[in-house]
Amino acid sequence: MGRYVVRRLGQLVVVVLGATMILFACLFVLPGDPVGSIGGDKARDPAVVKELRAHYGLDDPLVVQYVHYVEKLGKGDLGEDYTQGRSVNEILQPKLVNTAKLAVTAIIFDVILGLSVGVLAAMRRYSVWDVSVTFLTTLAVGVPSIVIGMILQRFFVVELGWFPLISDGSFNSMVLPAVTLAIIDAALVAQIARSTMLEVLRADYVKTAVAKGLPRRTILTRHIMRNSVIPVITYLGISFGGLLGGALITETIFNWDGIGLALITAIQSQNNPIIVGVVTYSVAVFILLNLIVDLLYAALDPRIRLS
Amino acid sequence: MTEVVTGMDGSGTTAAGPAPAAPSAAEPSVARISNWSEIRARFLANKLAVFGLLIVVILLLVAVFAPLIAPADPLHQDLMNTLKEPSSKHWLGTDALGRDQLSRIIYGSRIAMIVGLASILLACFIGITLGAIAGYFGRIWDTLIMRVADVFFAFPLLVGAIVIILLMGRGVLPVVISLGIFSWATFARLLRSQILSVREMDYVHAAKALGASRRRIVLKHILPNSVTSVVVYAASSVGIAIVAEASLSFLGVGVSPEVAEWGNMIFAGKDFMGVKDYLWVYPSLSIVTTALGFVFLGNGLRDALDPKLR
Amino acid sequence: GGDNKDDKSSAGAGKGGGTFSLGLVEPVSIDPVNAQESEGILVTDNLFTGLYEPTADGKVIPALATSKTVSDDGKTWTFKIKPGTKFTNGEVVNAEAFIRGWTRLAAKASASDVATPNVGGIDGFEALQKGTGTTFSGLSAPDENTLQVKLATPDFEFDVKTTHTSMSPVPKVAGAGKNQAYNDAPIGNGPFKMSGKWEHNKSITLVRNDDYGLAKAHLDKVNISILNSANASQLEYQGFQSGQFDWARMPTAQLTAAKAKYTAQGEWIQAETSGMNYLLPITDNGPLKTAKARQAISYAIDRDAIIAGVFQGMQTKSTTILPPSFADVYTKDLCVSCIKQDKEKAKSLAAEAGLKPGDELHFGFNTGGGHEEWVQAVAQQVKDVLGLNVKIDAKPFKELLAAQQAPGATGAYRFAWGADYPTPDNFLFPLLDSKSINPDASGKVQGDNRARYNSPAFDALVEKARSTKDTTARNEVYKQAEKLAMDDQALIPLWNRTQFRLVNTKKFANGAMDFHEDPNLAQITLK
Amino acid sequence: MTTVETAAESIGTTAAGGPLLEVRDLHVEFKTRDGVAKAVNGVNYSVSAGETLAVLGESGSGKSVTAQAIMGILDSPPGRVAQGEILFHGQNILALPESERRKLRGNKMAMIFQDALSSLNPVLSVGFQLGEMFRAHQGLSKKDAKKKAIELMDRVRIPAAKERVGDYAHQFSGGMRQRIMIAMAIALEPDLIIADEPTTALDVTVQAQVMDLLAELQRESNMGLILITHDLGVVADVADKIAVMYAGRIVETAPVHEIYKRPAHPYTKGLLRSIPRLDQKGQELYAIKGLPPNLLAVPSGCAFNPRCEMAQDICRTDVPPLHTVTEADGGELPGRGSACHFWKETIHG
Amino acid sequence: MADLSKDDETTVEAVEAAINAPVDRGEPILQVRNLVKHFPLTQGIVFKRTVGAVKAVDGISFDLYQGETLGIVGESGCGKSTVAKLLMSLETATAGEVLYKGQDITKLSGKALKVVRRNIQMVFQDPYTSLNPRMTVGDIIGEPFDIHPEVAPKGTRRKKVQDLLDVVGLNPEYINRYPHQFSGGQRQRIGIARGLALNPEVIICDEPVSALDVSVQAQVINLMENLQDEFNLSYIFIAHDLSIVRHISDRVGVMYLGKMAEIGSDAEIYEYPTHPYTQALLSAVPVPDPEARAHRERIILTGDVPSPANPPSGCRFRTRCWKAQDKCATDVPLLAIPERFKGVDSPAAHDSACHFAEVKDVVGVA
Ligand SMILES: Nc1ncnc2c1ncn2[C@@H]1O[C@H](COP(=O)(O)OP(=O)(O)OP(=O)(O)O)[C@@H](O)[C@H]1O
Ligand SMILES: Nc1ncnc2c1ncn2[C@@H]1O[C@H](COP(=O)(O)OP(=O)(O)OP(=O)(O)O)[C@@H](O)[C@H]1O
Ligand SMILES: [Mg+2]
Ligand SMILES: [Mg+2]
Repeated sequence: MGRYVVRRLGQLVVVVLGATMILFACLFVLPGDPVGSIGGDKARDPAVVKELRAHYGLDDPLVVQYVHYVEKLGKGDLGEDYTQGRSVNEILQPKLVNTAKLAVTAIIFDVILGLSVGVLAAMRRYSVWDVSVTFLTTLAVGVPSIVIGMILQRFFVVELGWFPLISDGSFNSMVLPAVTLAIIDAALVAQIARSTMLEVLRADYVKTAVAKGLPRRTILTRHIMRNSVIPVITYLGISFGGLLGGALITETIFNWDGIGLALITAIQSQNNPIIVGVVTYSVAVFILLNLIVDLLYAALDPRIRLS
Repeated sequence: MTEVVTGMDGSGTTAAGPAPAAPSAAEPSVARISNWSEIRARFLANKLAVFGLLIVVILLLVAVFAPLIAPADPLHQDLMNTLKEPSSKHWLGTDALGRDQLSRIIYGSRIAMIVGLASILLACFIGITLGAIAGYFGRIWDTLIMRVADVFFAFPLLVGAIVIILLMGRGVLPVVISLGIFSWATFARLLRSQILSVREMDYVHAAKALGASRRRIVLKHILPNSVTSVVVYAASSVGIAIVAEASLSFLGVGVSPEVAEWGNMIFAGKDFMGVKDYLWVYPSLSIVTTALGFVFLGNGLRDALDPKLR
Repeated sequence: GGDNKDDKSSAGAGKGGGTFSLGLVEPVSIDPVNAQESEGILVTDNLFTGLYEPTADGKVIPALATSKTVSDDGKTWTFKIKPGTKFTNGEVVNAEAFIRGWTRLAAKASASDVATPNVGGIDGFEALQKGTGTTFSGLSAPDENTLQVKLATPDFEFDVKTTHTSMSPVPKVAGAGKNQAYNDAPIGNGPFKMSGKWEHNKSITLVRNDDYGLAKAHLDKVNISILNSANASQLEYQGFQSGQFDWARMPTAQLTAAKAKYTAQGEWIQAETSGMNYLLPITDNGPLKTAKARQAISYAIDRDAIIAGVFQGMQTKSTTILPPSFADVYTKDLCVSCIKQDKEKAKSLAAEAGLKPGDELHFGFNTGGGHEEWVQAVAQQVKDVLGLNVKIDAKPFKELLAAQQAPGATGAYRFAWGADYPTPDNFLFPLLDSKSINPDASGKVQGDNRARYNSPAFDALVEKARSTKDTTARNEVYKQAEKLAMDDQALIPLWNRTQFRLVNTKKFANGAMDFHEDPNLAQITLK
Repeated sequence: MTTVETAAESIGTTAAGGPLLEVRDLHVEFKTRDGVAKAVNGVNYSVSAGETLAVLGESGSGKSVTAQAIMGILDSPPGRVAQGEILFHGQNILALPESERRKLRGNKMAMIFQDALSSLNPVLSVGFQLGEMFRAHQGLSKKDAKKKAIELMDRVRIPAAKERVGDYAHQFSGGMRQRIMIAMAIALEPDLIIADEPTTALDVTVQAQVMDLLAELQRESNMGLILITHDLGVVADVADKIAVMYAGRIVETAPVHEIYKRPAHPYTKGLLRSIPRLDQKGQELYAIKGLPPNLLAVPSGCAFNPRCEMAQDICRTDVPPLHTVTEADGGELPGRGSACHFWKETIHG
Repeated sequence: MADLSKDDETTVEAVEAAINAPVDRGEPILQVRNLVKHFPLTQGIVFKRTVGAVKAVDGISFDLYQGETLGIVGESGCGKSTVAKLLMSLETATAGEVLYKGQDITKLSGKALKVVRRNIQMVFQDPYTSLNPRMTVGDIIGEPFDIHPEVAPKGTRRKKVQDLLDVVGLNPEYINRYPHQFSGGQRQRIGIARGLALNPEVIICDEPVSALDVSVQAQVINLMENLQDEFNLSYIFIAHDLSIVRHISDRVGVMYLGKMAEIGSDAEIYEYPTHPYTQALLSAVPVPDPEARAHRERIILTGDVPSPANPPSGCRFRTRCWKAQDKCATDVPLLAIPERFKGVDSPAAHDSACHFAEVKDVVGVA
């Protein structure tokens, strides 16, 4: 298994390189001069501009820039940002932690909400409950999270005053953004949980468990849930990319100081090192997360051997 | 959606279903059961599917005949009549420039349909082609394509889309292309895992044993039996694409703001939340309805396309 | 800023104490060396006090300066500084502290964006900028509290420039311009001081400076939450509604409702500030090359309808280049084409200018600023009246800027300009003087005159104004210059910059907007 | 465990002497999209302690559904028992509340399924699944349950049981898995075991091992065994009596020796004739013409009539009851019955 | 894949000529020589490493004569299907030859292989997975003609398909139905019709009736026998049901773990089995006769079939064999007439891969 992990990490390198390469190619053919964004909006002395370009290596050919980037990346250095001249790592790491907090809370919501709703729907198949779950989950996927977030904010912050508007890092201030972020995935988790549950419910081993005279609860928790949760975990692993996309919007709405917000700001100010940094981080996290999912998967399902 | 997941981990269930009860072979049916009529019959028997189809057809008609249906020019500004609540004159009210909301929603269906369908078609095209190559040829192709898919998969959709749009400029085409380019990976993975299981089916061996060409095997035997889950996923993705497009508008990189488009309308209307809610509620409802329609349609199609399901 | 003349009265006007909360977009810098936009200035103005200060209505009043003299050639300025005031770390604020601050501002290593306009005219600036010198030869301190400034070119308004926050004195610990520790937690001499350091993208906290050398502030504490620009006004407004902020902007869409709701409580603040909204025509190229074409566009716009329909009457039409807050020079209705939409006149002017229906007109604006609506309205009117094919081009701000600067740009752009200090020069020179075009080798405009307006007559008038010592006479010349540019329709004025704020009057008194549209924190008192 | 003696516990102590299990006129229906499928249409059979009843019949004839109805593990919905009684130790268990029936399952009656791999939970160790029986029904601790599981695995001859108790189903061979299923069934020494095609998925040599083991265990503890299969060879090897099903009905019952010699129903007869024999190399095989019936549209009258060579008009109209079969001289043949209008012609012809 | 250079063209013609030559009844039409198939056991996702091999087929030789049926029996996983796939060139052989009328088809590819495939067809075990669920019966049976258009001109195809349906006893009007609308037995007939379409000489049947009910199984077996007579077909009939194999086969080969244990005529194998594995297998077959159960001697093997990835040394059966001795662990027994029966004119004198071969009647007839 150790080898497996090592190989997966090797894969990580490949994918991170691929992703950053694509991004590099895109960013640097973008119109506009990134140096224009260094500092403020004011015009500046050509000499200064020239120096800045040299400092950031912007006059090198794209390939050279990329190679430099990779070299630094190897040392865990993501470079310096354009607007404040600070280390990208230093800027992004606290944001990454913030986003991670949000994402983890969202995923917990996903699992609790999605799983319980999905399981209940499957258990009461064809009931009003089941049909409305199907309907509502489809609905949740169809409503843009902007709208969901703003409604939540308006209602719970402004009208009811239950939650603070501005995050102070407390759990309370995390509830709304996390819910907004979670809603779509929770709906999808519910759908997945429902259909795998239906499949598992029909499985022969469930019949066996019933024939053994086990109590309903035992059958549900031991034999059904454990087998149903595997696809849900897989889904959560792969949905991370979407989660980050969602974070762009959620963090904007709720002013959550995470990498999503950093990305939006960076995109608007052409702060390329930050953009590349965010993507690098998120791709790496995505792959690490999926590695964890795989390990979890193997832990939950003994049929899967990691070799 | 479930198919996606089971497909992802390669444990997709495609094995032929249980043996159906013996068919009534007693009376030889002379009626020519054509492919399509049968699919149609199965489809029409499914209420939800028909409901979905109805929504989609209505939307398509609305999109095509927008100029005939819309009560007003969606771009016509009437600065003397801005922000009017819904009334008999303007069923869904007017926006900040006095434009008729209903007409904008009607015209907005055009963009929604174009973006939703075209971007998913693009994603399907890339995804199916690459997924088929990876699944059928395997080996280095598989490794290569799947790693590339990983890259795109790990790349957050919106981020990728934003970069492409910055690159190409705003407009419908860039939106379509960027959504297409950053969502093919799922299709490819899905199809690949399906193909991996279909590839080992005996009927594929049988075709090989007859000396069928690879082309024939892929096109006649493997693809038709592995695309259904792709179809379902594609259908549910249409809604996702429309929502994503709306999000792009929110982030200020969608289509040009004067264009009658639902995301733009929500974006413009969101500031009026609590004051003029009709401005964002109706376009949001339009998106939801469309997404629902496509999901129902997709699920219905899957059931109808599968001759085994009865 | 503080006001040393009202020392006693303001100290007794309200109760001290209280925490004032507000939301703000992340500033570029809170160190005066690079503070530039209203967010940064809000912080630095409260952390530092310089020689002079602007008032909300565009006047210049002394702060630490007790007197000023200028030589007749307009090249030597002498300022007397109030003795005995201190930085919050105990260092004395004297002439040296100013020289230190200005030298730091001009130094190459600081790479300040605001050096050239403010200290660029002082002798020795070049050497500092190039990095060849380390001292500012034009600055000297004949005694502890006297600052003497030698300028390379005459400038009778140099005192006005000292109102800019970047012209603040700094203590020795400030060190070089790039000094992360100081940049994030500047030590100053203002009515407030930092509590902790700048939590980027999160918060800045200010507490009262009890050792302030001028009239002390009343508030105990100011909590500044940093908001993201894309959603800031929405958040500020919601924060105000839910009682979490005491000061807020609001989305344009909510203005009418907010006004109705908050006027009664006296929480509504509305003011025309020293800023203007224009359409920026590219005058050296493309369809708007001629004055007639630009006038045609101006005539085609129905400003009244847009203000009534889109802004719900919350803006005021503008008919000048200079803002009404510059009362001494303001001449209403200077822009004839702005007064009323005139379709016929627009058409005939367009015909004379060779603008034909179907011609393409590029119209750029930046996203994220809430301009979508009126931009569409303007575009539609131009389209309707002149039949032009108006191409709306929405871009993020940086890209829009790049597009305006790009060689070969054509058409019109959304444009707004706010004064850094209260003088006509601050509009006329950067926006319209040909020296402010400053193209680089490729033709990319590097100055702020992105309209590329180039009129020797105008340039001469600006030159003349600058070398006129008498204020009234000078203002007359500026008026002439403005009229000239207006007749050329070098810019197309749209509406004045009217700003709206909400302030919590249940808890606080004396809240108002200052020259930079920020809350006047030093004057706010607890109720 | 509890002080109150429940109905389920009282079962098994009463009514000794009579048959262990008696199924009376059982009807089971499934609601499907195309209508109601009558999977079981009035099945009657009984098993006594120590006896092996083989239920024969082709695919879809309702063998498994009957068994599931007895166990109370029908898929419901869509399935339901529409009519009939199932007497276990003389008590109609269909009338018992679900909680009582649960206590019977695994404890007094157990079931072995065809496909052991899919019948074992893939993510739980086999030892755990075996031990679960003791934990649920006898309240044993985890540790004791594991001990019991090892004993059981030893009993069904799984080598190195101690080491393998923590292994998962996929780590065992097909024969071992089926033996684990058997172990699970005999764990609590039930009175009745229902084995639903326990060896169909196995190879002949392994099948022989497993069947031998099952028969031996049954003998040891004098259990009643219902063996569901369509392999006439297996039946001949182990059964005491036979019930043949066709389209949801019992068409023939007989002691095992009788049926091979003198089938009393044309279907049974056809079936026997169509089996190729290892020890003979005949000419063309006999084949029953036609196809098995569609349960959604069972032919009227005798369900077998469209395929029957002897069919007459009455067969197309009247459903034949299960006649008691007699010798040519009229002497009753014990345990024999045939649901054919022309059983006499069949048995004697 | 095949690069059809000029050399290949000539090969194609040579092959075509060779396979068009008629073969007399009783002459070998298919000769299998030392056929080996090892499936590599790999590890890794990106960089695959081979860590071993599943020795699915490990050196098998036999002949199939024109017009006969060769049965192959053996337990699950012993390599029967792999042999079938090798004969069809659906898998590439690791080693060995499959000579069809003298042409080694394991070396052929592209057009030449296509020509051969017209003459060797296959019927699969599972009637549910061997028919494409999305094609109509007409399309399925007609597909061979699409692939080999030279066999049937366009206009005649529909007719041909209907004829084929008739031949296998299905109503020709079913042509537009889908596989799922048929029962298992009917589906198997469709599979047979597809196999017959190209008028092949050899049909390889991989457990064609295992998935069918007894009552339907007989129908299909009868059909196959009739077709054999009618079209002069040669069958390789793979099954694990020894009774069926006996019924249909002229000769029978018994496989164990990738090797042929014993091969001979049906009488030789069933009545005079000399390999212990054959004996155990035969004795384990349940006989549908309760009378027999009392006096039948059954050999119950202990243990399970070893993994083909790691087969026992020497004789592969020795781990379960009651006769096993030291020699069995070291020497691989060859498939030949055992020493002690050499030259003896007895049915026992047939090929058997056992060091200690002896006759044992387990069926109880002879
Ligand atoms: N869950 C179900 N839903 C609908 N129909 C069912 C269900 N379970 C069984 N049936 C139907 O009931 C009939 C009898 O099925 P059953 O499983 O008892 O057959 P069987 O005799 O056991 O056949 P086999 O030998 O194939 O196991 C079949 O036609 C089947 O289609
Ligand atoms: N593609 C493959 N890759 C790896 N191993 C394989 C492959 N195909 C077959 N095998 C292995 O080869 C061995 C022989 O398989 P084969 O399918 O030929 O057996 P069989 O005799 O047909 O069994 P059955 O009676 O179950 O059909 C088995 O152990 C199997 O696991
Ligand atoms: Mg069954
Ligand atoms: Mg096989």
